[in-house]
Amino acid sequence: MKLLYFAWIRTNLGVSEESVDVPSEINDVRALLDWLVNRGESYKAVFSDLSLIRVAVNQEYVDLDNAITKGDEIAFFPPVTGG
Amino acid sequence: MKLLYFAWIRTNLGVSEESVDVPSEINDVRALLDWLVNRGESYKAVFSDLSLIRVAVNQEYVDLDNAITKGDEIAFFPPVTGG
Amino acid sequence: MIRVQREDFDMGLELAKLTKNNHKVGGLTSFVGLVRDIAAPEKISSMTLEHYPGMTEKQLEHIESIANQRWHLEASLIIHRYGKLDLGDQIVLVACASSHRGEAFEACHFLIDWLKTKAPFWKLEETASGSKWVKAIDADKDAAHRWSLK
Amino acid sequence: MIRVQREDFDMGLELAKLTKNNHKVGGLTSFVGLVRDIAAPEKISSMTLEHYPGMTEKQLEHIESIANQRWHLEASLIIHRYGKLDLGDQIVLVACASSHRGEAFEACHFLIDWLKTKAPFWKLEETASGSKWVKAIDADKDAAHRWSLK
Repeated sequence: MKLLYFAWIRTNLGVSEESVDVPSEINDVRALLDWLVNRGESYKAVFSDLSLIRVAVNQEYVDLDNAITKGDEIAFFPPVTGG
Repeated sequence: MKLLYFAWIRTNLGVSEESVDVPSEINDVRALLDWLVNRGESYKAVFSDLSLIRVAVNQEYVDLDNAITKGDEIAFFPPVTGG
Repeated sequence: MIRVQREDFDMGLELAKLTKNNHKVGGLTSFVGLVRDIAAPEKISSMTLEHYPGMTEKQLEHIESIANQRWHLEASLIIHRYGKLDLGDQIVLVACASSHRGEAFEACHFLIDWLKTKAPFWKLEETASGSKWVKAIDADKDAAHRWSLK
Repeated sequence: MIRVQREDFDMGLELAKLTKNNHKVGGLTSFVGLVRDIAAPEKISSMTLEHYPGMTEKQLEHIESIANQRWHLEASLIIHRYGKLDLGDQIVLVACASSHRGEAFEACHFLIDWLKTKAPFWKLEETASGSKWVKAIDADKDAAHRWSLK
């Protein structure tokens, strides 16, 4: 599973992209987030307020209960500010 | 009094601009129009349907009951189609 | 700023000038009207725009000042051409710059809607079978009207 | 057509290309977003736009296809830049050409409103006292929302 981080999520984590092997029971975005916050303080801090986080699976916006599988590209980013 | 005609009013009259001396009792646009239609068939035809005519006195839109005086520039034209 | 001219204009250049060195401008909305093939089923070959010199400038300045009273604009521009124009030629440019895009959009839309019913220009279409003065359309009147109702 | 690029664009050129030889186009509405001085009271010195390559293009294409379903457009264009930009620089160009100006205005306004809430771009402002990620504003969400309510 490929994880991407953008904007302050990227800078706060100090990571822009990583490949992770998650346990097979992690099958939706919410479960993935629960798993991620146990990886360290920076993850815990970044994902403490999910209202600030947007999620895309394979480059499409999804909700937290969206199913995920091994080969997915999952991106976490704040609300967008382009234009 | 200076009269200006534009678009099909100009082409139908065959006149773009003329100076006229009108009797002193002609003191609003409506009276001027009544006077003008007696100047010939082309005037009568052009001003037969006043819903098709717009009037400006000294380059400002006015209604038919707008007062006019000797030195005025009075323009007659159809609804505008620019832009 | 308003300009009435026979010559074509360079839209990119005009818009760049409009916002140059004004760092409060966040958005610039513009509209260009082009000569389109409206004389269906006949093709129009060209068009001549007549106007009322003097009154045209007054009306455009008046319309522009209303827009500037109604919306908070950093800059505004109206350029309207007259004379002979070919298919695809630029007729009019309206542009509004503002800190916020909503104001720029509304003011620009207002300007072109009002201009269409107030600025003394008349289009004469030339087709293979002769010339014809374009008729004013009710849709333009309605479009202008909605700005007074708000 | 959509484009995501680091380079600046020539607005006049892009718009001329968009309507070239299409004589059904009567009106072209466009919007340019510029880097403005929003970090008051501090002056921003520059800005960096981060984006999500791949998803950005997908989102812009999606938004553009919705506009083309909803309005009758002869042509549409979105150009969005990323990377380092200075005060006054062009960020984004949205343009819609149509036979009728109402459609061009609405579609263009829709595109920039939706783009502001959906296209994965993030602004990092650089001021004398450091860098700061720009916060999304509710006004943008509201602006996008009104298009779904119609």
